[in-house]
Amino acid sequence: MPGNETKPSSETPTHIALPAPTMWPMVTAFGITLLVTGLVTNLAVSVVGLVVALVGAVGWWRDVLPADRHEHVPVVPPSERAQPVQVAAGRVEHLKLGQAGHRVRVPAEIHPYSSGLKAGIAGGAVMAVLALGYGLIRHGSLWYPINLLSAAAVPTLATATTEQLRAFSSTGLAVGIFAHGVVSLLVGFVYAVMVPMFPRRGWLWAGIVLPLFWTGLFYGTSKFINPALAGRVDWPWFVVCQIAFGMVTGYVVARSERIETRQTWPLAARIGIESQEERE
Amino acid sequence: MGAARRRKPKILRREGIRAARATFPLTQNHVNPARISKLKRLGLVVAGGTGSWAFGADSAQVHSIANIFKPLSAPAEAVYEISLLALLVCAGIFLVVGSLLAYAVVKFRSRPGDEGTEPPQIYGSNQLEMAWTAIPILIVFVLVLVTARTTADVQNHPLPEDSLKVRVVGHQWWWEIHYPDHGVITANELHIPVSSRDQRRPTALRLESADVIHSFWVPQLAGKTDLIPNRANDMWVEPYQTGTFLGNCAEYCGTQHAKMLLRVVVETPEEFARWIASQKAPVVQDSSAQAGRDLFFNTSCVNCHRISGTAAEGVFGPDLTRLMSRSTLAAGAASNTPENLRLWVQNPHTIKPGCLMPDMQLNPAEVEKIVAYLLTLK
Amino acid sequence: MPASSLNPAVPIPQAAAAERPSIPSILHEWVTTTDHKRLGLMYIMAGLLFFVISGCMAALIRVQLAFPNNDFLPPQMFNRMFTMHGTAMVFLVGMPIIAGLMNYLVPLMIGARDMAFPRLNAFGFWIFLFGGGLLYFSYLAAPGLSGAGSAPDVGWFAYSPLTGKAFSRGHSTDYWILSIMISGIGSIASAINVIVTVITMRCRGMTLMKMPMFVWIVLVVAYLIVIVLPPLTAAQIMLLLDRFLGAKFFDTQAGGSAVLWQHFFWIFGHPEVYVLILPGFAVATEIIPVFSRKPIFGYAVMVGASVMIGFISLGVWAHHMFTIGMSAMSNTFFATSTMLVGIPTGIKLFNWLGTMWGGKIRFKTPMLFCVAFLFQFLCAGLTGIMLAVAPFDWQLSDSYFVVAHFHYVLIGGLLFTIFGAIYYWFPKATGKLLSEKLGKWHFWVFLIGFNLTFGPLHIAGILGMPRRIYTYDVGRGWDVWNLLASIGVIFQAVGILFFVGNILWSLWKGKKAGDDPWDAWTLEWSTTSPPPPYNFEVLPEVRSRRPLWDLKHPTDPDWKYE
Amino acid sequence: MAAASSPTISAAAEWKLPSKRKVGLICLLATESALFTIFVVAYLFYLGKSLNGPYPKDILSPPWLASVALLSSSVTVVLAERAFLRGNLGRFKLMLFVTIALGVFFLGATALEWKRLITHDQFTISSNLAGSTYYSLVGLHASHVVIGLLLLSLVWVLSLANWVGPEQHERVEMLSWYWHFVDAIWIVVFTVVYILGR
Repeated sequence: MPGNETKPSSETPTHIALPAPTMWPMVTAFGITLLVTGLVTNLAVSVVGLVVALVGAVGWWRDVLPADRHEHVPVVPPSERAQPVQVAAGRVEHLKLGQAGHRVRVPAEIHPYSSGLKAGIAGGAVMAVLALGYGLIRHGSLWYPINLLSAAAVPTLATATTEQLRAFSSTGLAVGIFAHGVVSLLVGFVYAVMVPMFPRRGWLWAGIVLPLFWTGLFYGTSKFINPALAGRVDWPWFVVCQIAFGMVTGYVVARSERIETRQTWPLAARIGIESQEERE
Repeated sequence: MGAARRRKPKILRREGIRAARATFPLTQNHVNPARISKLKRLGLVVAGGTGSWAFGADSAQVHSIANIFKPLSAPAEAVYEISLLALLVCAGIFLVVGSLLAYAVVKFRSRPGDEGTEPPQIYGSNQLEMAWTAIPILIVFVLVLVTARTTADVQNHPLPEDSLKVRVVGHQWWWEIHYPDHGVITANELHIPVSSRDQRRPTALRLESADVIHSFWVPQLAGKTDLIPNRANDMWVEPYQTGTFLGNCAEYCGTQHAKMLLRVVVETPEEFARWIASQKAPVVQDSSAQAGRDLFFNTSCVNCHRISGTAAEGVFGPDLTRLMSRSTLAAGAASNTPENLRLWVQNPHTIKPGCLMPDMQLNPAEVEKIVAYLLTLK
Repeated sequence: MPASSLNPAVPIPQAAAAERPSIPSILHEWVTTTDHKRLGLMYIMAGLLFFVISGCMAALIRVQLAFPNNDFLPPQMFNRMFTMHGTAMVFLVGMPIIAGLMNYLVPLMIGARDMAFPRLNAFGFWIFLFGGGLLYFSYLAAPGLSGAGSAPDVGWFAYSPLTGKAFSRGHSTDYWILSIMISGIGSIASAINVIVTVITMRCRGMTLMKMPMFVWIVLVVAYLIVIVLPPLTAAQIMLLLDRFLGAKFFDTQAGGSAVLWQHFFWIFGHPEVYVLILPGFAVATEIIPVFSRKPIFGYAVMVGASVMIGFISLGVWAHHMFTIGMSAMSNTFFATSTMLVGIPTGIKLFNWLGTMWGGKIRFKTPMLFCVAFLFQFLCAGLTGIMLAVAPFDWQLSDSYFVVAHFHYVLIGGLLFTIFGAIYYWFPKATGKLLSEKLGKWHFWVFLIGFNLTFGPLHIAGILGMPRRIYTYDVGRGWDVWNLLASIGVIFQAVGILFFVGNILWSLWKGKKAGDDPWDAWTLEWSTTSPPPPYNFEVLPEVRSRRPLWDLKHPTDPDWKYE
Repeated sequence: MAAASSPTISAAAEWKLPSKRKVGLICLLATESALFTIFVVAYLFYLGKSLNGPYPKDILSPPWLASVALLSSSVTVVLAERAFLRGNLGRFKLMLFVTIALGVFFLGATALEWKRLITHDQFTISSNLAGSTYYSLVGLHASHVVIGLLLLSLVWVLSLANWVGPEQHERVEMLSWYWHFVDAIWIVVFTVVYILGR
């Protein structure tokens, strides 16, 4: 098939070379089928199949050796060709948002994603400090809140007594840090991408509404997600921790400087070929 | 034997069995004992079988609807809890996405007058795409934590030293059941003691297979575990209610996969002890069936079946030592009545077409003799 | 080379009307053709033929299960039915229809004149067809010529040791192995062909990131086929050696492992599910933008998600094996990887929603099928998440819940989009529009039937009904759900009748389609319907993902913004 | 037509896409690798799991000579290809012949090894798991050697008849790629069967 080798020309040719029809692939396929059918019927079938497959293969080779065989198909007369594509009469509505025409990705201004990761780390740290403080004050143990968190994933902690929860557990520490870290980073990231999308009062959403929302979700499902925690949770403290997380994360995100998304610009402007003025 | 004997005899051709079963109403999870006795008075063959042991009303309960959301055993409860979580999460996502879809379909359909105009061409939004990547990751992360806990909790659960140990061997198409600590061998009906929240009596099951892969599934007691040849699997159950629990082989294992039914009889510890004792008691030779006994030992029955304390030591078919203590025949394919037994001995394929027990070509007189002998195996 | 084939420029109706060619010469042309469009159509027609056959088998299965203790089908025949139904639906219906769509559309969409290896393409089709024939031949030949057995009855997954000589005498299992193996050769040939075509034959200007989404997803599908079919072939060769030469691979008596087959099978089998559903995504990703009148939302992310699915799906296979007693660690690993697949899939779902959002959606039949696809695939995806939770799967696996789940994937996801695709591209392939009225009847009746059949089966599974049982007893709470499911089949059958009727009627009396009936944007709509053998007189050149948009809106082209 | 009115890319811009045969062959080799992977995995999985003898450690010895022959045929095929590119057809035919001869030598050595194993050691495909995995893996590789040899011989015969011209260069190159692949697989098979497997 010379399609990609020929230089495109604007002139319509009279004939176009296409691969010639051939029966040999079918014959080969039939031979192979007979060959295997012989295994379940009679070896004579296999012998016939082998012969047919070989004949087909030789025929096939003769189709492509030394060069692929082509046929030249005449091009249909212009009256039967495709109509030129018509320019659409209708109008294309424009999105108001974003100044660079209607081809936008919304929203036009965002916080950099990195700010979300930073915010997640900050929020996670503050929350961890609060939770650890709770553990120290109420249970005299730093490990207690960590173990409680890890009880979501560690069966021995899930069934442990309160005494055991106060003791140090290396699995608990590892799982706790991992779980807390992943969740904090992800939530921070979500904050960075979503805060610009909220209407006004981002701090209210980020600091109060969202933490209360997921606290509610957790309240409803804590029995299944983490029964050990559900049985021992001190809800006021819990809510305080979540709101602290939300506040800090939201603050860090909001403090970062908004950047305009590159996608609101046309390609040409993005790669610097055209200047802004040349756009409509 | 009591209950089975008391049932009114009925001619049981295949159609007969079907008709009788069809009239049996849907059993609720907790069958009202009054209703059962009413049914018994009507003389119907109860397919779900109340068991031939006259226990208290409680033990006779058949949990015939094996709803996985009504767990009655420890591992099934653990599974149930995570199932509820998964269900809640999925329902939440369903509601959110489903209503977005419904809203889009209603709100953004083209209206008269829209012809020729195109809506704003929007390529996407990195922010939205990031958000709907990150939030699912969060959800998945939570689910993974809980999955890790529950999986390890069920699979690596420490069992008390003295818990009952049972070896279950899958066969095409029946279950061989060993109680190695008691020296008891039976088939198709697993008897285990009931647990309570403060007194654990879990049963450890070791699952093996003699031929192809099967799967042990009694939904209300635990999730399924496969019985795989050349490999031993372990699972455990810890039921909190007495009664008969129904289950099936859950891995396709050949022609009669459908009739490889399993029943687990959960009894009070006393009842269970009584049952074990009765299974262990020496076999009493009932002289009344001598002719059938001779016939049994002179035909090829003994090649496949085992009767403890006799020359019959076959292992291809179910152990028949206490055949009449079981409530069903042929792995739950029919209830264990003399009529069904007769039908079975005459030609097993009328009840379970394609099963591996051959049609022995016995004449009616011989069938009578064999059945008479089998009826003595209490 | 016969002389008559030197001039195959006949498929254009007008030319055909002028000098009516004889039937043998038409036949000869189709049999010897190397044209990707004809091969694509033959693939689809063969696939639809097998679809009707194995659909009838499904109907018989549902008749048997409609009532408890039914004896409409004896157990062995039932087992053969579901084996043949499953095998045929995957290998002889799903795969060829997908291959047909890829063959027909890829060169047109990338502005090429044919596939890269046209003869190999023909070979792939024929060996698939003969392989499919061989599978059905087992019904006739296995007992007649070689003694025992008939059609395969070991399930489409063919778990060892049930497939060993000891438990599957006769040749029925050999028929399964051989026919699937050789049609697998055809699939690999056609997949390689697609990859090479996409990589090496795109028209000027069509960089990888300017390809239509369909082509991207199909590229991922082809890559998956190339990587995952060989494990099945390898396992089948081993099984064949076991059965013919007494090798011990899966002989548990000789220390062989029954689990190894499962690993090998599902290393193929699970990605195979993505091989089947991704083309559904591909079709939806073409149809939804056109009928919402907006470009696809988040093209780059869609590409990324497709590629991610292609990679992650290679690492999830053992979620079919949560019940075999793997360690808790492995179970958790495979549960995690399986849930991870849900993320790119979710992204796709949201992006389709984003495409519809703010659009002006025209509810033509193709779009209806795609909207139903979105809804049903949402259900299927969510039950998939449930099944991925390993402990939940201990209850659900091998129950009717799983049956319902994957029928929501394969019918609700794949078949609905295939119908959408047929309604969408039929005008291109034949020059005639399908009737909208009959199409809507088809859609609604089939929609009701499908959901009526497979919705209730979720509940049957939750009530403990295992798969692949030929009968069940009363009193287990399964009767009503099974009866509902069987009633649904009637609706589905009527829906299919509407579909077949629509095709025949429209071929005969359908409205003329014109080049571009849907006001669409990809290259296939710039040529005639049906396209000439060479597709394009002059090979096109593109500057954006929507070349026809650029032409239709010269003042506001895409290429300025991509 | 789409092309006619669409804004054209500057004529100077090259539109060059990879060669069809190369991409196709890479795909083919990918699929073959997947096939071999499964057989290798089966081999490793069943290492030491045979319930009865004969065991590989007692009867298998690494076929060093045959391996050297096969690997050096990779060199000769490169030499042949280079000669072909330079238009030195005589050297091309010679090197191709040497390649084929080395391949045949390898096959012969394998055949002799199998004969010894079967007749002398009673080690067959049905003896045990080791036998099943050994014969299937080595046999699969050998079948690829056979296919490679058939193709090489075809080219050789055609070149003897002077039917192979410079326009076939890419086909010859693809054949040599395939032959390299067969050799590379042998390194894996050799390691698995004769080094890890003992």
